[in-house]
Amino acid sequence: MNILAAHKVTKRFGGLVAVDALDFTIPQGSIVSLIGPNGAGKTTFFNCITGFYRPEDGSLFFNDVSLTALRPDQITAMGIARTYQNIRLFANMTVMENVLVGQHTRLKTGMLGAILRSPRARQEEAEALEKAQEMLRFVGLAGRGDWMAKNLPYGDQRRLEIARALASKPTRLRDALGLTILLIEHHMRVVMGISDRVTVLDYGVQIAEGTPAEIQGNPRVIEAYLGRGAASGLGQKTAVVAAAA
Amino acid sequence: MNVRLASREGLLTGFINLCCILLGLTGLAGTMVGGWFHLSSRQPGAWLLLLGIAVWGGVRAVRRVPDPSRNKTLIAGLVAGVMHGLTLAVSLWLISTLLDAGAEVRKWLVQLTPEAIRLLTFGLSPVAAAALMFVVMTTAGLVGALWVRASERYPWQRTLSKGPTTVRTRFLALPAVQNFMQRKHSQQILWGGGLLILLFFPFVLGQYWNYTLGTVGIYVILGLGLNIVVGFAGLLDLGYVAFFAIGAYIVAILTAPAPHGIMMNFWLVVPIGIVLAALAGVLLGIPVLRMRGDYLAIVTLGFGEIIRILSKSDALTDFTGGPRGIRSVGGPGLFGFDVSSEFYFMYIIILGIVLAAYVTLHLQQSRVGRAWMAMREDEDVAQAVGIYTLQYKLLAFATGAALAGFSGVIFASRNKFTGPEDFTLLVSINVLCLVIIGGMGSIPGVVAGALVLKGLPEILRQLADYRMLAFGALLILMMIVRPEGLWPSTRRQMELHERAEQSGEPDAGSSPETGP
Amino acid sequence: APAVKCDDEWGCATIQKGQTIKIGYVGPTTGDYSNFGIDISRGAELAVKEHPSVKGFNIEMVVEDTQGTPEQGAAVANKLAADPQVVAVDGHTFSGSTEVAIPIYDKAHIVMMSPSATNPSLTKLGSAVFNRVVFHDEMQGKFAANYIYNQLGVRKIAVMHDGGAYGKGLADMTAGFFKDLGGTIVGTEPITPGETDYSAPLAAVAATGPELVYFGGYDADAAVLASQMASAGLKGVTFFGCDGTYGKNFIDLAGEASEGAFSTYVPIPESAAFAKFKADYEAAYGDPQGKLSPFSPHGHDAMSILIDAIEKVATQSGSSLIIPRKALADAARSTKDYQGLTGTLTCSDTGECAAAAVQFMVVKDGDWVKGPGQ
Amino acid sequence: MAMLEVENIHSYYGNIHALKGISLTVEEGEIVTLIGGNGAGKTTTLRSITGILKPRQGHVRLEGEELAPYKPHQIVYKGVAMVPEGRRIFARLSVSENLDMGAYSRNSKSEIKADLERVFELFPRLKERRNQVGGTLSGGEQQMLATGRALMAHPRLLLMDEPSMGLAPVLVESIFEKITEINKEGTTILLVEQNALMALSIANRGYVLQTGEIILHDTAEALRTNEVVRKAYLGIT
Amino acid sequence: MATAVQTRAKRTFRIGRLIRPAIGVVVAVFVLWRLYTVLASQSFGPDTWVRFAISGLVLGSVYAVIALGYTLIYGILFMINFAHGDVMMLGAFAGYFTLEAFNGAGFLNKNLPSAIISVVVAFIVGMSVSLVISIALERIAYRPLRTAPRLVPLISAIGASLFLENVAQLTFGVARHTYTNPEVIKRNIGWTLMVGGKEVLVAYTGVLTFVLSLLLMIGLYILVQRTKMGKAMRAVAEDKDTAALMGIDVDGVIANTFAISGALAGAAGVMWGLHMGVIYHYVGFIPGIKAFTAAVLGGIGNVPGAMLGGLVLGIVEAVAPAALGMPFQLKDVLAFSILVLVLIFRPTGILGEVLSGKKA
Ligand SMILES: Nc1ncnc2c1ncn2[C@@H]1O[C@H](COP(=O)(O)OP(=O)(O)OP(=O)(O)O)[C@@H](O)[C@H]1O
Ligand SMILES: Nc1ncnc2c1ncn2[C@@H]1O[C@H](COP(=O)(O)OP(=O)(O)OP(=O)(O)O)[C@@H](O)[C@H]1O
Ligand SMILES: [Mg+2]
Ligand SMILES: [Mg+2]
Repeated sequence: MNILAAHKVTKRFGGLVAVDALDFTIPQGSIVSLIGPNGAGKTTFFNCITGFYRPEDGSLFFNDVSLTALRPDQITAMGIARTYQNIRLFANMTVMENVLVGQHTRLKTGMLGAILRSPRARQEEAEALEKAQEMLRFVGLAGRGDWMAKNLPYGDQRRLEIARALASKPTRLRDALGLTILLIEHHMRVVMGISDRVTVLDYGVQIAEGTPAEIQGNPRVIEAYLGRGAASGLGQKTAVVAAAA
Repeated sequence: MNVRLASREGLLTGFINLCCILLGLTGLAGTMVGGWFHLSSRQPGAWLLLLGIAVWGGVRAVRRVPDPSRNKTLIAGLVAGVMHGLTLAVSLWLISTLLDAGAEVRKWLVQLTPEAIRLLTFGLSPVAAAALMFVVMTTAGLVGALWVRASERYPWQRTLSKGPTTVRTRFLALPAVQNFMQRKHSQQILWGGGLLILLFFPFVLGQYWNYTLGTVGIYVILGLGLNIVVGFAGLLDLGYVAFFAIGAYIVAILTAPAPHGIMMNFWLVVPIGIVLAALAGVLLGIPVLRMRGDYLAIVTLGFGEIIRILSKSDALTDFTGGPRGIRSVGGPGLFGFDVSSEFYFMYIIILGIVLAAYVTLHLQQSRVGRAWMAMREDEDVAQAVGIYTLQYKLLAFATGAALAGFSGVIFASRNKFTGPEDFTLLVSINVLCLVIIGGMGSIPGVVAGALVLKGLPEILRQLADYRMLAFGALLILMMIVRPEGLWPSTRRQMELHERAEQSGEPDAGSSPETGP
Repeated sequence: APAVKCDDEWGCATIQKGQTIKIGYVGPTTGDYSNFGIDISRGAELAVKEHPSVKGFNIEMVVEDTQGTPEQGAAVANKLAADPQVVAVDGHTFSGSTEVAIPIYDKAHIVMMSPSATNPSLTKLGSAVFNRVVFHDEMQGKFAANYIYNQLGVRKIAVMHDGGAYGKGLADMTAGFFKDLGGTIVGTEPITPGETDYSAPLAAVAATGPELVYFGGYDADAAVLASQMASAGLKGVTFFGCDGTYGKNFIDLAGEASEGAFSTYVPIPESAAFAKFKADYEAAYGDPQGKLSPFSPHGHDAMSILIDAIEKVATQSGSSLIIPRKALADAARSTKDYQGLTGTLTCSDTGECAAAAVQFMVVKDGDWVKGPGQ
Repeated sequence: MAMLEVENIHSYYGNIHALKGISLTVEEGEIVTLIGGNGAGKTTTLRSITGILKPRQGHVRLEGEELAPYKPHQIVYKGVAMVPEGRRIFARLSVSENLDMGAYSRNSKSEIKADLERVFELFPRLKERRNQVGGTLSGGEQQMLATGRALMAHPRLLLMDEPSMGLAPVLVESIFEKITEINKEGTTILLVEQNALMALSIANRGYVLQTGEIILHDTAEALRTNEVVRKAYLGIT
Repeated sequence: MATAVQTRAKRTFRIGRLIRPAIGVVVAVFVLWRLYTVLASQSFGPDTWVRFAISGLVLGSVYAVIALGYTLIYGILFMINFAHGDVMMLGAFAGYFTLEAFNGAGFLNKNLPSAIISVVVAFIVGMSVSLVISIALERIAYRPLRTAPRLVPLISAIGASLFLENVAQLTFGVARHTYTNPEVIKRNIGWTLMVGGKEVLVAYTGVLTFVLSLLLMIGLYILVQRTKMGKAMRAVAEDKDTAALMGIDVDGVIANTFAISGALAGAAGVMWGLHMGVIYHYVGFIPGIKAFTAAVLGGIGNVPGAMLGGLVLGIVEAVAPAALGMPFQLKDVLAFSILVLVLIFRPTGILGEVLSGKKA
């Protein structure tokens, strides 16, 4: 069963067709990578999924629910979280607060509960804190909870972003193996190492699709994207992760 | 090079001095100093000010010299003094010649009264007076230069100019305070003690202080409300006064004998005022909260003005009393007693503050507060983590408006009057200022800010006509010295201090005062 | 000090030796309306200079700024009420600020004499302490309507006002009386005070074809209106102001355009005292009297009446001065045939002390002269 | 005289002591690389050289001249340019305006034009998108723009903070080739890279940073074979 | 669960979609109805409408020039320079003193060239004084706050505004001052139009104001879009650190921006004095706020936008009350309502702001 299905999604900028009638699916529980040369339309497609762009054409379904008319926050509420290519943290909030905000859709305390600090609100808060701690441990930021996010070095900011994205999941981390991930990365060792399937885009069109091994050997992909010395892992910090329940 | 810099300093301070004369600050200094020391003449005070600025010019000039030898120091001081003296002497000569020629200088520059001029010229002829001024000011510049040299031997000067610490950190660093904070029930004791003091407060204050502090208290509630909107949610609202006005007009219309004669009970009106103000917040919010940043600022400013103009307009005169406002606004009663004096109002206000602080504090440290903060930091991403920003903005707006409505109700009822003049743009600006002066996002900061903002002008009353001038200057100064506010939230303080130092202040870095 | 005997119903103020008798002056000395506040305070200050002490005790004028707002009016009133040395207040200057202050002074038993709060209803609040030396708007409106209708023979007027309590109140009343007389109000156009371009509202007024434009408000706005009338299509239409627009300032600001403009004026009889006042004023402050506002003589008279009343009731007891408060209020209110700068003043039992005569002035050759037919 | 000489600098962010006495030299015509893990202080070192962050202690000298008294923009006029971390392109300016800004410190129109041609030759994509607004470029395109912009200053010393970040593998290869090319044409380069292996393959020498200190310094060749480095930074076991 | 989310989402989405058209329809109906009643009643002849329009255009052009300065500073520091109107006021005073001096020396009305020279010098002096004050303001009150959160300089600007107003009050007095124009451009002379059989005056000062403001706008546009200086300004606006890395003297650029905006304010001040005739210490406050409104209306940070916003605002203030049959007292209510309406339908102003959001 596919958790995400895109059908003929098209997004244009003026004369430029950034995503061109793209068909794309992500099976439940899998890790799918989206790669392609710079400017191929990966981020644009991603923005269409998360509601930042409205595609001109085509349809997007998440668990068979159409996403096309929803706001980004509603899409998140359905269980899609993301990170950004240019890191976007809440710079003036602490590391811990960033992760707590990540849990926003999962928590329920409203105005009244917050003001009165009802027992339920208090318990929820305690659980949220605990979960946040766990997330931070997971990405290796334990003990940094009270740092300002903007003071982290670049690499750690990336980790925090991932922790924030993971936090929106209702389950605890150890149950999170069922996570479905859409990854955009230029770091081939990562991509090839963890992906179940890889899709290659070029000029907004899919040029290849398959298992990592198939992709690595595909001459079109080597030509357009990987280059000759492809095998060597290339250090990149530009993960874009979609985690879905 | 040095000469150029020094003469620039001289000119600059000379110009400042000239401005003081034109502003009549010399006269003011004369009166004040004369008052303190029971002098009959205003001359000493006036000259003290002039000399002080001239000396400062000398000091500044020397500070510009990289590594001052004695000669360099003297030259810098002399140059600054000469330029300073020239500036003043020429102006003085010009003014007194014009006066002698019968020109009506005062038609344009009102502070140049014959008396004020006499303070400077001692009644001498223009040339003689100018010469005297020149000599004295040059000497003062030199004195300034020498003073720098002399004081360099003493390190105390440097400790004085150490970086800013806040009242809060200083207070918290006191050993006694540290000790206390480590005790078990320190929080509860603190709260209890504070409350107890607040309860006895109105007894010891007289009518005037009950009234004045009551006003401060009303501004505290206003500030707490705006703090949610601006400090937490990051929505710049320059028309906050509108909700204050709505609260005030509601209590006035519903309790006053005229124009409608409804005369409802005060206690019934309080919730009505709060709810209607909140409702107004939502109604205004729905169309405008989609706008970002400063668009919101100007739109809200407009809204505030609209409410004020409408309330005094001919169109609504029958409803709001027009420019004359509404009088005999009802006050609270309790079991048949009238409790509407300043004294009882103080209790209502204290209660209001405690409630408002409680609400804000709890909101701040909750899911709601975090959502606000996230929205303030980056609206797109906030939306992407699942925050429905419009809803949260409305929530902030409505909460803020409710608090403003509440203080409006108290305000009008306590004054027994309300009218459009009470709801000018200045009120919105004042409340914003107090939130930021206190330290944005900080609850005790609001209290500190309100005390300063409403208290300062009262204190400055002895400066008479100069009080708003001084107030303006103090606002700037306060922001420069303490941009994080008087009592900042821990977060703010962190943010700011890092930023200031991180920027490395290229400016200061290159000047010899703060070399590496 | 020996126990002081005081049998006044409201108690007494006791001024110890070395202390001063404080009289408040309350008005806007900063902010938009500071010209009024400052000007009137100067009049009051001159009165204190003329009469600096009572029975050897110096009088101190305590100037408090309200910026013209009721809120600060209340704050200041409370401040003065809390000071036991304050026995009287020359003020407040604006009706709104006065309105909130009256109950406070009533409670504190401090007698008031306002130089310029003209809202008619102020004396109808039943206050025992409030009095004023300025005639109120109702009287003015009635006289003005009458003059316009009967003397100038005008039948169609347009009414403008600045939307303030004073300006609007006055304009409304004048319009009412004018209608009662049988005239027509062809248009009403309130404006926003403090601006310097009224060409659009004037054009709207011009379209209604009035013979005369009546304006309720202050001189600064009036001058702008008067000078922009001609180019807005109101050439040859008379501008008729009120006591708020009278003064040299109006002529200075409007220049040639002021020619033929009317205003109301409480005639200050040319007297030796007034001549001296004018000279003193100019010497002390540089401006000619009447430049900033027409009310400085009122400030002076209010202060003088208060000082006189204190003089009447104060008694010396040992080294201190006793001022019985109720007696003082009564003394102020029973002022009779007082020779002030603004005329011969007699207080009614509600506290209206103004000399009732009103005169209409017109600008001729750059100066105010008495209007025709008076 | 060394092109760049950094002597025992200490830099702070507020109270955080980020650099604890870094010293390094870059000789004219060299490529020198800084490697190290997250938060080691690589970026901070570059910021301290350009004057964006003033070290509290120590010296930075360019051809023997102390840089402390100069403001960042004055240092640019001395021939130092930087490709900043995270690209920092001007999002509202068009691609060609961004490149113009890179040449802000220069006057000769013809030389600027020549350099522009060269940048367009290096990154044909930029030429295609000349009039597109910087903020709407894709991540990789932005990185190209940031590099191109620094080249427009025609610097003598070029500081590069992770220039390969976000580039597709094909382009990464070519960008390292291009760095060597630029260096051959006479530009001295100080290179910070996560991708340490690549960096070491084109560099003359390298410094290894850890928590604000230099723990190793050697020729690139030697570092590539160094056990510690291989384990910690090259991901080779 | 998913469908529940979806339906809820859909519903709010629909309602959100409905708000704007609903507001649009209500406003349109109201406006048309009022317009119809006013026009049907024929209370105003064509000459009156022309008068309104002229008045609005002139007022609007002054707003526009002030708004240009606002937009510049906002564009680069994202700061509302509350004191900008007061800078204009001081420029107006400087021009006033210059003209008084010429008048006192008997030079003002000697002949036509003398009049022209006087006015030109008044502009130069007014602009220079405002320029210097604006730079000083930046140096003293804003530069130390460069790294502080955005609202801090706003408060400092409010302080500066109070300070400057009170400086003016204390040195020049509380009384108002009337500009002495040269005879040839007295405020009530100009061309006469015949509209509907009635004379309508187009004052020379009004024409001067309008033309000058257009010229200033065009000059500024060229400066910002075409010159190296302009590009540097835009770069600094985006990212100060990176701009410095390009060799741009950030402080210098900001000081220049303040200088330009100050000079514009000075020009506006002198224009104000010459056309409106009266100045005093608060004369800048309201126009300052209106100009900021105008800048937002046109699209903040956008030079032609500021001009357009100013003109629209001026015309709305002068025409709308009459057109809708309301008293002029409510002109500000209408002005701000227009602002809200425009922003509801075009959230970044009429011409749109030049600032665009970060990319996701
Ligand atoms: N708002 C826009 N206006 C015009 N062109 C745009 C816009 N957004 C993206 N583009 C163009 O669309 C193309 C696709 O961009 P996208 O960001 O999706 O690329 P990408 O695959 O993520 O590349 P990279 O790996 O470099 O991040 C790019 O050429 C980009 O310049
Ligand atoms: N703006 C800042 N405020 C406070 N601390 C900071 C700031 N920027 C960096 N730091 C701290 O300085 C140290 C060095 O950071 P730096 O960015 O130089 O690391 P880096 O070696 O470039 O790491 P990365 O490879 O992740 O980019 C880190 O501990 C980091 O937390
Ligand atoms: Mg991308
Ligand atoms: Mg780094």
